[in-house]
Amino acid sequence: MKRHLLLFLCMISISVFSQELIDSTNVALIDTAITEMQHSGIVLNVCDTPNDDGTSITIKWDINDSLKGYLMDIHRIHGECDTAIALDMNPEKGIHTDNMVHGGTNYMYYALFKKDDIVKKTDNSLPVKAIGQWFNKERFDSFIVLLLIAGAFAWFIYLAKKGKSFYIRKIAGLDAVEEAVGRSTEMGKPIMYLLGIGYVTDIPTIAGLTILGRVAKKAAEYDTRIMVPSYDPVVMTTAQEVVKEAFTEAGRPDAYRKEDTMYITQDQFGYAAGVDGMMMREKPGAIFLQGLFFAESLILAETGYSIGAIQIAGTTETAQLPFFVAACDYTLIGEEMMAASVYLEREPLMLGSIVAEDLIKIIIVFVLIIGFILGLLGHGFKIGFFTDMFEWLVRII
Amino acid sequence: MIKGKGIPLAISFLTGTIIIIAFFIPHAPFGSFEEISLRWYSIIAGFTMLLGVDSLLRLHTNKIKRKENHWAYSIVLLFGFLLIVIVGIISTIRYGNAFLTGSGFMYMYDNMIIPLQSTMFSLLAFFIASAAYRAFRARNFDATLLLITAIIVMFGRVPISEMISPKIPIFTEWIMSVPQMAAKRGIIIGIALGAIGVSLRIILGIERSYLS
Amino acid sequence: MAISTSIWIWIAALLTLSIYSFLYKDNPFYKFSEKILVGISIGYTVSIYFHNTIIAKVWNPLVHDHNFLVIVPLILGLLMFSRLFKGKAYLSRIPIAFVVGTGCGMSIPSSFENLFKQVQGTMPQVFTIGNIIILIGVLSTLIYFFFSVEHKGIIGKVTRVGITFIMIGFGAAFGATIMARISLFIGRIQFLLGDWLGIIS
Amino acid sequence: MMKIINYLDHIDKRWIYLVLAIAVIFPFLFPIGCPMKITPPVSNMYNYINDSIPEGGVMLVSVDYDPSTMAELHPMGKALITHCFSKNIRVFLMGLYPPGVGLAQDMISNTLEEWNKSNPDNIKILGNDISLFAFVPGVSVVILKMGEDIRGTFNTDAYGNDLDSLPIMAGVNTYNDIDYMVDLAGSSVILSWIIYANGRYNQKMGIGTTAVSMAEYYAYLNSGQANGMLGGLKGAAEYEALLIKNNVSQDRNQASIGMDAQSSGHLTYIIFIIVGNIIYFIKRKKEK
Repeated sequence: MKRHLLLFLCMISISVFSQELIDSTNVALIDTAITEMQHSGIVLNVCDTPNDDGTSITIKWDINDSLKGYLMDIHRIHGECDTAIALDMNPEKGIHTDNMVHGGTNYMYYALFKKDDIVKKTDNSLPVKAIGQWFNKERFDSFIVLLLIAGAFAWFIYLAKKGKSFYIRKIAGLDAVEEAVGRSTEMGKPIMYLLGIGYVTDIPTIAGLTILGRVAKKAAEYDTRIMVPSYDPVVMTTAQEVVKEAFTEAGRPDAYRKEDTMYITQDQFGYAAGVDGMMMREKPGAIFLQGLFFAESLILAETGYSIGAIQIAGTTETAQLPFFVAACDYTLIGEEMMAASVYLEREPLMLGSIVAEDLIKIIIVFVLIIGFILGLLGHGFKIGFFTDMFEWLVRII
Repeated sequence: MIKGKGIPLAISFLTGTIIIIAFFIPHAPFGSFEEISLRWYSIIAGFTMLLGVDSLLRLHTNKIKRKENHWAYSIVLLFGFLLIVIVGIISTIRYGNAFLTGSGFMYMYDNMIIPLQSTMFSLLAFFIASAAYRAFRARNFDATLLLITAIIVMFGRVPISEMISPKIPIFTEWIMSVPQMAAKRGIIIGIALGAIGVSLRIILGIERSYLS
Repeated sequence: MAISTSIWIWIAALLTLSIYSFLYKDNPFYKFSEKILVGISIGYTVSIYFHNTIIAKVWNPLVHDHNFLVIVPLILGLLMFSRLFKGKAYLSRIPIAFVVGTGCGMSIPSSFENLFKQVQGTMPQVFTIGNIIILIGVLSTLIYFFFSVEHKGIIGKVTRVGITFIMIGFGAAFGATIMARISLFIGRIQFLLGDWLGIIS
Repeated sequence: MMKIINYLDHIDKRWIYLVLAIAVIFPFLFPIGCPMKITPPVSNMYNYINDSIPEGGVMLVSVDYDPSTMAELHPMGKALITHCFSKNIRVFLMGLYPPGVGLAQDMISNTLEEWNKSNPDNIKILGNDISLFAFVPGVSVVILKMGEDIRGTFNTDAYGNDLDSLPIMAGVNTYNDIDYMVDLAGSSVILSWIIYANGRYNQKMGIGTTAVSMAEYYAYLNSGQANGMLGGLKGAAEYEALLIKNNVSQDRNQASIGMDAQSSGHLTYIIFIIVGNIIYFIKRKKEK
C-alpha cells in the first residue's frame, strides 16, 4: 500500500517539479556549454524497476570518492526530447527512480556531475523500457503464507462440512456467561452489554456484536432484560437487529424490547458518564464489556466493580487489557475475544477456521524453534553452515 | 433480493478478494486498486463518522425543542460546534487554509481543545487512584502477579528508586525489554492471526452479524 | 512571574478548573465545559474530515481532474444515511459491506507484515539469557492462544508459563499507562500554577 | 479495629482524590530535587547534538503528538531547542498532523521568549534561527517527499511566508542537508520516520516518545536505526539535567520539577494499591 501511495505521490511531485524546472534546466545546459566538458568514468546502470506496474525505471551508479562534493543532474532522452529528471542531487545515494515514464517506450539516460565550474558527463546509458510485472516477487513469502492459510482454512472447512467435529478448549470467561446471566436472573437484575466506542467497521466491534447475539439468546432463555447503551448510531441499529434475532431464535420474540438498546452519545467521556449513571440507576447484575475500548475502560470497569456486578470484559487494545484484568472477574485477551463468537456458536464451519488458525500457530512455533536451533549452532557455536542457514531463514521471513 | 444480505455479502467478498489479489500483482489495472479502494474507504468511512455527528446534533436539538432536563447545556454544545465551524470557514477564506498558525481556527484549537482535552484525560489519574484503592484486588494468582509487576515498574521509573538501590531501575528496564516484550510479541502474533481469521470468515461470508 | 493578563490563558484556566470541579461533584460548571468541549471537538473533526477528505479526495479530483469515478464512493457514503429512514435501512448495508470488505482485505496483508516482523524479531542474533527468555515467553504465550488443544498435561504447564508472561506484561503496561496519565495531570498543574497564576516559573 | 477497616473500605472517593492532588501539587511548591541518573539513550542524543553538529548546522524536530501526550513530550522539544540555540544550530519544526503544528508554534514562542530574556547577547529570531513548516496532509508521503525536495513539499512556513524568502533555509533542500532529526510522538508514526527517513534516506535520527511507548523502540536503538531516545517525562528531565550540568540553562526546568511530582504520585498509587488490598484481605479473612 505504502509503495503505491509513494509512487503516486512521487509522480505528482515530479510532475509539478519538472514543469517548474524547465527554465533552470536550460540554465544548466548553458553552463555545460561554456565550461569545458570532462568525461566522467561513471557508468549509469539502468533497468526496469522490478515489482511495479510498469511506470518507472531505476537508475543506479557506483559511488566512489571522486564524486565527493559534486552535485548530480540526471537527464532522460526520448527521441529528440532531453528532459532533466533530477537536479542538484547528492550522488552518494547511488540510486534514483524515474517515475515519469510510459510503459513499453525506450529511454536513455545520462548524468552530469557538477562542482564549481567543472562539469563531468557520463555516456548515454543503454536503452531501457519500463515493463509492468504480473507478480510481485518481493511478496512471494507472503503469497506462500497466504496459500498456506487459505489452504488450511479451506481444508478444515471442507472437513467440517463433511461432518467432522472439532474440539475447542475451555475459555473461562465464556463459560461464565451462563453463570453471569443466571445470577442476574436470580437477583432480578438486568444485564448490561457495552460494545465500546468502535464503529461497525472495526473488527473488535464486529466480534463484540457476535458475542452479543449469544448473550442475548441466553438472556432471552432466562427471560432477563438486556440493555445495550451504544456510542455509534450504526452500531446501535445493528445491535437492535442482533438482539431481536436472538430473542426470536430463543422463541421469545414477545420479550424483545427495542428501547433497551439505546443511543447515548458519540463522545468518549459523555458516553462513559452516561453509562455510569445508568449503571448506578439500574444496578445490573452482570456487565459485559466486549469491543473496542480506550481510556473510558477504567471508568466503566471501576463503576461496575463498585456496584458488585459480575464483569466479563474483552478487547484487543493491549493498553486497556490490564485495567480489565485488574477490575473485572473475567477477561478475554486479544485473540480469545475474536474466537469467542466461534466458541459460543459452535458452528462447524467457524470451528474449522479456528483449527486452521491453530495450525498456523504450530507452524510459527516450529519456525521459531528451528530458527533458535540454527541460530544457536550458527552464531552460538560459530558453525558456518548453520550461520548461513540462519541468515537464509531470517531473510526469507 | 435487494433487501436481503446477498448483495452486501457479494460486495464484501469481491472487495476483500480483489484487494488481496492486488497485493501480489503490481501490473495495471490491479496495481492501483489498493490505492483507489483506500481512498474510497476513507471517504465512505468518514460518512459513518458524519452519521454519528448528525445523530448527536439531532439528539441535542431535540432536547432543546422539547425543553428536556438540562436543555441549556445542549445549546452550549451546538454553540461550540457552530462557532468552530464558522471560525474555520472564515479562516479558510482569509488565509486560504484554516490550519495555518495564527488563524482563528488554530487559535481555538490551541486554547480551547488542547487544555480541555488534556484536562479531561488527566481526570483519569484520579479515577485510577480510586480504582487502585477500591478495585485492583489481588483476587487470584494472575491479578497478584499483575499488581506486583505494576508496583515494581511504577517504582522503578522514578528517581527515588535509584536512591534506594541503583539496581531497581535496571531491573525495571529488564522487565520492560524482556518479559514484557515477549508477552507483547505473543499477543500481537495472536491478534494478527485472529484478525486474519475474522477477515477470512467475513470475506467468505461465514461471519455476517455486522450486516444485521 | 505574575498572574497572567492574557484573556486566552484565563479562558483555558477557567475551563480547566471547571473540569476538575467534577471531582468534587457533578455541577453546572463541569457540564458547561464538557459540552463545549464536545461541541468544539466534533466541529474540529468534521472540519478535518472536510479538509482532508472531501476537498482533497472528492472535490479536487472531480472539479480539477474531472475524475468522475469518485462519485461512486460519494453515493455509497450518502447511502449510509439510509439508516435513518425506516424501511430503507437495508440500503446502508451496501456501504458497510464495502468498508468491512475493504478493511478485511487490507488487514490480511498488513497482518502478514506484522507476523513476519514479530517472528523475525524473536530470532536471536546473539545469545543472551534475555533472548532465550523472550523466546520462551513468545512460544508459551502463543501456545496459550491454542484453541483446539485442551490445556492439560504438558500443554497445560506451558500455558501456565504463558499466562505468567502475559500478566507480567500487563503489569508493566499498567505501570506505564499510569505514568502517562499522571504526566498529563502534572502538565495541567504546571499550566495552572505557572502560566496562569505565575507562582512557579 | 474492624470499625476502622469498614470505614476505610467505604471511604468517600473524594478523600482519595484529595490525597493524590496534594501529593502531586506539593513538590511544585516545595521542590524536593531528586538526583537524576542519566541513562545512555539520553546521553547519546545529547552528545551527538553537542559534538557532531557543526555551528550553523541544521536540526529538524517533528512534533507529531496531540494534547493527550503533550505533558511528556513538550518539555523534550523545549530542551532540544534550547540546546540547539546554545550551539547556534538552526532548528526546523514541523508537524505531520494538524495538532502538532499548533503545539510546535506554542513551543517556538515559549522558547524564543525565554531564551531572548536570559541571553540578550545572542538574540534568536524566528525565520533566521528557528522556523516551522506549514502543515501538509499525507504523513508518510510527506516524509518521503522531503527526501526529494523540502521546499517543494511545504512551499511556505506555518506563518504563510515563502520558504525561499527565509534566511534559515540557506542550503536546505533535502535530508542530506539536515544533520540530525528527532521525532517527538506517542504513536507509531515514529516507525514511519525510521522506515522512510532513516531507511531510505539515511537520515541520522533520534526518538522522543512517551513512557508507554518506550519499550517498543528499544529494538530500533539496538539496531542503530536511531542513536538516542528520550522516554517520557523522565527522559526529558534527564536531558534538562544535562543542560544544567553543562551550563546551557540555569534553573531546573519543567520536566525536572515534574519528575518530583511524578515520584510522589507513583508512591501514592503504590500506597493505595497496598492499603486497598490489605483491607480486602482482612475483610475476606473475617468473612471466612
